[in-house]
Amino acid sequence: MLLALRKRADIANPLLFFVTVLALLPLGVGPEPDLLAKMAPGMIWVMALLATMLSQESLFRGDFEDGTLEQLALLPQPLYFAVLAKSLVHWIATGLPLALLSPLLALMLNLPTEGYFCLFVSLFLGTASLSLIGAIGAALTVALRRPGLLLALIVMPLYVPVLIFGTGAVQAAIDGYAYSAQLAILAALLAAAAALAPLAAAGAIRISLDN
Amino acid sequence: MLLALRKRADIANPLLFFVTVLALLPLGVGPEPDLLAKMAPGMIWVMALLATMLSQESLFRGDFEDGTLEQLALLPQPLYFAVLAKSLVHWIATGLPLALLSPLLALMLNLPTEGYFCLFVSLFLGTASLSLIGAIGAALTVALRRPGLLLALIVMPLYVPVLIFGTGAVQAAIDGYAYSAQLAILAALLAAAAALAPLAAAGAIRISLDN
Amino acid sequence: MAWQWFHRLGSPRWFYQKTSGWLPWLALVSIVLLAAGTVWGLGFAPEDAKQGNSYRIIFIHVPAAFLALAGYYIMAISGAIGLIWKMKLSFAVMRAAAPIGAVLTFISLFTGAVWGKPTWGTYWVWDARITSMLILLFLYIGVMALSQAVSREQVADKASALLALVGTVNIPIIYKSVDWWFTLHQPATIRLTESSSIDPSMFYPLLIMIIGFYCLYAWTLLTHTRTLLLRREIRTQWAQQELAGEN
Amino acid sequence: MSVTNKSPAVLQVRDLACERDGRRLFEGLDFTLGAGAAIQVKGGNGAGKTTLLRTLIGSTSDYSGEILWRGQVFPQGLRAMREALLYIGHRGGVRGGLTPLENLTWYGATKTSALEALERVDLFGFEDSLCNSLSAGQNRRVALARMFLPQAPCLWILDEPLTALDVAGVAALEKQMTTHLGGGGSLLLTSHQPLNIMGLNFVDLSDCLVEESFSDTGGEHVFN
Amino acid sequence: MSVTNKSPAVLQVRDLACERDGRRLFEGLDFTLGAGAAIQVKGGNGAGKTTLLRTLIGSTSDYSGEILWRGQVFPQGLRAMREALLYIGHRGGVRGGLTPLENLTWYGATKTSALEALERVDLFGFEDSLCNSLSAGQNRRVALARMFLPQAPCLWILDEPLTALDVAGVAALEKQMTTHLGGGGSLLLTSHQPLNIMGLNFVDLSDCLVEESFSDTGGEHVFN
Amino acid sequence: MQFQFSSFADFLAMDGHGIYVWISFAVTFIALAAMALYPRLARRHLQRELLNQQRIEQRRRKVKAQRTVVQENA
Ligand code: HEM
Ligand SMILES: Nc1ncnc2c1ncn2[C@@H]1O[C@H](COP(=O)(O)OP(=O)(O)OP(=O)(O)O)[C@@H](O)[C@H]1O
Ligand SMILES: Nc1ncnc2c1ncn2[C@@H]1O[C@H](COP(=O)(O)OP(=O)(O)OP(=O)(O)O)[C@@H](O)[C@H]1O
Ligand SMILES: [Mg+2]
Ligand SMILES: [Mg+2]
Repeated sequence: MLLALRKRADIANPLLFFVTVLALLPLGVGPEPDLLAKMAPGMIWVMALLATMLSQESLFRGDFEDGTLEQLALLPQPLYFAVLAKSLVHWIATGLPLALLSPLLALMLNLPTEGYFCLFVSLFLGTASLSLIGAIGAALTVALRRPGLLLALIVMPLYVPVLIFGTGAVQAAIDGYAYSAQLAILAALLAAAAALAPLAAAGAIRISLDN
Repeated sequence: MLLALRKRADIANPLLFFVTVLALLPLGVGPEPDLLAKMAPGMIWVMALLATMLSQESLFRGDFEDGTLEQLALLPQPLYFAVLAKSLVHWIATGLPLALLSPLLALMLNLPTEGYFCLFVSLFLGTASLSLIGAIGAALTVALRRPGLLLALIVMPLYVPVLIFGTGAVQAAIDGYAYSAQLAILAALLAAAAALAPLAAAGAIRISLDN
Repeated sequence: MAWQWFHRLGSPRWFYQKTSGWLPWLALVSIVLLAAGTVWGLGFAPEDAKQGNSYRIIFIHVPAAFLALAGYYIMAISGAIGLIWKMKLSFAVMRAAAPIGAVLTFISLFTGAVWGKPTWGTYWVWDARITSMLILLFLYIGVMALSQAVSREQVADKASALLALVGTVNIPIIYKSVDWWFTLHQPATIRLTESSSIDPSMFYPLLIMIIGFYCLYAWTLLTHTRTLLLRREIRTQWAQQELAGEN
Repeated sequence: MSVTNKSPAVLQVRDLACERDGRRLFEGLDFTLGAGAAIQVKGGNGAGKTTLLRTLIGSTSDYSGEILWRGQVFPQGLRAMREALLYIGHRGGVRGGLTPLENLTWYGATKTSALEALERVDLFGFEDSLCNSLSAGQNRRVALARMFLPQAPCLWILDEPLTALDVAGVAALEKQMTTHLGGGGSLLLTSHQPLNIMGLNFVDLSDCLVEESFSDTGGEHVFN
Repeated sequence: MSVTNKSPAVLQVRDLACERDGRRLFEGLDFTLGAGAAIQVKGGNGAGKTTLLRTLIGSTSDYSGEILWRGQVFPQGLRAMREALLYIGHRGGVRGGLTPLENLTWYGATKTSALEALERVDLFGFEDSLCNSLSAGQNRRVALARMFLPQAPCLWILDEPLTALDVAGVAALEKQMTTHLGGGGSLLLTSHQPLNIMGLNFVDLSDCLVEESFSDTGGEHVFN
Repeated sequence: MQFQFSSFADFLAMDGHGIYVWISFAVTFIALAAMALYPRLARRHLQRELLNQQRIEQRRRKVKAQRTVVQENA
């Protein structure tokens, strides 16, 4: 399963995407530092969400097309662990580097320094949930010919709680309030996602395969 | 070629994507109307760009996988027109509805009313250029197994001028300046893209097929 | 006659053997120039009245920025030559130019950002020049990523050459539009010092550094290209001999 | 009607019927596959061969009738059957982004046994090229190399394994199948080409289309 | 060595050589395809058959040697040859999201002729189902239906057309090929199965691998 | 032309701007050096690869020869 990590490009691409889109933002919005600083946590989070979602589209697609997904489903072991492993690899390849990179992005968007640590932690926890939740959508759409935006539609609403608590934490940190409550909720979301999402995704895979 | 239009879902999906992401934004950034209004043109444009790009990934992919792209390339007619037609269809399915929907979105984001008309026209012209430029990226990445975010990386820098002039026009309109110059430039960009982009994309398709 | 020369230039082997002689000289010249320029610039050039000593970053910032831009054109032109005349050599030059250009762009961005802290009080501003430089970096990375993602070398060559070409069309547009976008939103509160107003005592070391960077660029491009050629021609006799002959 | 208990029944199918899109593909299908026995499912294009195989491996639960694995009815028997199953479908389950060697180790083979299997399907020298860049037949061979691994499972279900294979490839495959059967394994496959395997039995799906005539098509087939 | 001018040469190949990944697939390949003539390209898996066909249709420019279409060298002759070409590759060029009927009309057929062609490949009744949900062989039949359209081009290049087809399908195809040849058309195909076509000629790629021995493999083959 | 700083410590500090200047120069030269040295590493890698390749080729030839012998015997 860890073969996915073999390709360095798979790790670099989400990072680059992250940076590219964030570079476009000021182009669209204008370069005023204050405005940028106000938007920064929200923007970084929305972009993290997009990057996760976009890279997730191909999570099972390749496996489906060459028939390996079918072979996985035929294994006597439950599909749960396979999905969990895949999501983990996806997070290591996408969410983790994003979290690590977040201070740099925060710098570019003039985020107050109080928010850096909280941004990092919230991204660290949040993107893991995103990877797990996204796996459900990817599994549901794997048999479709043009999943493109359908995946987005399915997954976006599920992402909302993570987004809210994530940005909430960073906002609180910037404003000087305590943010451990939000982080705790993020952690709880992650735990729930780790337990339930692979289950749902495994079911979705079986449904997709049975066409 | 116009068979793409048969699928209503193809039209609805980018629209829904657009609306969902824009609905997420206030969640991420916070609901202050002033801040939203300031960001509005930029945000709408960046999201238009993302929606175009994401839906473009599959522009040639299906055709490539079932071998029809190869058959297209074998036709004695130049590939130019096929690409032009495909981009046109893509624009009708993505950019046009976005432009038509833009007043509604502007309303949701508290954009001053002076900007509405300009937003519509700039999106109308701009998204057409985006569809054409994106076709190059789609053609270059069609033969790759995991194009994922690579397409974004390739296409984003090429989108920059359109983005800048598009938001520039809307911003000028809001600030009460004349914005016809920007719109003229957008139109010129569109003309250039219509002439050159399909050519480049056709070349890219031939290169991609030759593996 | 001219054509013959042109075609011989396209032959990897000829190129490889021809350029071996130049390399040491280029390396020597660039090291001497860079060392001289650095010492002069850091220690002997006078302090800037407005910016103090931080301006000394200019001695690497500006040459790197020049070459980052020039490198893109070199890459795109050699890509175009490759596409039109199907020359293996120029594809190799193009592929070699991409990472070098990216590194130079990175240097100019990094030094600029560091320079920004003492002069503007912040590491990053969405200024026109800076933004267009960032996009240039993305263009370079895009070319590199594409060429790495395609598995067959010939296809990778052509695909990335095409992308480089398309990017060239875009660079002036980006440059203009970004410039224009910036000035529209707010008046330019930050002005880069005009190069014409620069004092000769600062200008000469700068000039030396610029020439040094050019030489270094040429040397690096040659060595990278030569290595790429070896990799591609690994099955031929001459390449195997060259490889075995080393060390 | 009675199973001659020369060898134990491995897979039994009783009165199986499938429909797709409201069209009956086959019905009243009865057969028993014993250890050491081989069945070739026959039928024209669209007769439902692939559908049958996918039903038997439990990928579709959209059927009527009974399927038994060693006497245990599906879906209870499914788990046990999967542990003994090697299925290779139309799509071979070969990852284009990996090399043949990596593909086989992904399926749990050790490196030495994978190399040996690749050698036996005549892919020696290609073990380190990407499968993307192999020819159609070579890709098929990578998929089929799983049959050449030691400790292969005992039930082989193969959907048109001969596609894209050249004559030498077909011969090697037939030989391996015969070996497998000799070792007490079972084999169920589809193919439009005739196969040269000792004691091959046939199930013809076109016999099981009871659309015009409502007569039963003749009891139960038992293949041991 | 001299072309017997019974019928004009349509496609000529002179001293063609291809390599992939630094491995020579074939070299010194010479043959001439005349009007009304058929050639089956032979060779084991990975011999380079697909590569040869893709070179001939101009999808790859990565070869050495000469290819001539009606006496005109590639790439000048490429355009003219494309106007007379029907190519069906490993991937059939069938869109899964369209119905067989729509697929054929996409290739420029009128509705009546498309219906007729579909009927002749025995897909009557399936013309309005999505190709996604058809079986492997039925999908192949949709691709091959282009050969049954009126005004089919005069040069057919087919890469393993028989894959996934059942016996009846193969017979229908052979009949159509014979008709095509009788009408002065030309045919170049690959297949691992023997074909029953009158006057079929063979080009064997394994003869063209001059790796060990450097001898020429025997002049030019001319097939009229 | 003369040295602009009164002491070496001064030279390092550069009126408090030293850190920026020195970091810039350090990063630049590290990057340039990496860029310049990369071909050498790549070459070393190539050499190893070539040797490996030749070994595989030899093995392949040996196996082929063995096989033909077996076939001729049979
Ligand atoms: C990340 C930040 C920066 C980037 C990307 C950047 C980029 C560039 C580029 C591309 C050039 C060359 C333009 C040309 O070829 O004409 C340049 C020149 C120059 N930059 Fe920067 N710059 C940055 C920050 C700064 C800062 C902070 C200063 C000092 C206040 C500065 C001072 C200069 C000067 C003096 C020149 C020479 C201008 C000329 O000779 O035309 N730059 N910069
Ligand atoms: N894109 C590619 N990159 C590298 N090597 C390739 C590529 N395409 C084909 N090859 C190599 O060329 C050889 C010939 O492939 P080709 O597809 O022509 O074989 P074929 O004769 O059609 O075989 P089959 O009967 O299996 O279809 C294969 O060994 C393959 O490894
Ligand atoms: N997902 C599906 N939805 C609707 N109909 C289907 C689906 N899958 C298969 N069918 C129908 O079932 C029939 C049998 O298909 P199947 O793939 O089992 O045929 P097959 O016997 O394997 O044929 P072939 O020899 O061509 O592989 C076909 O006519 C097809 O139209
Ligand atoms: Mg089938
Ligand atoms: Mg082939």
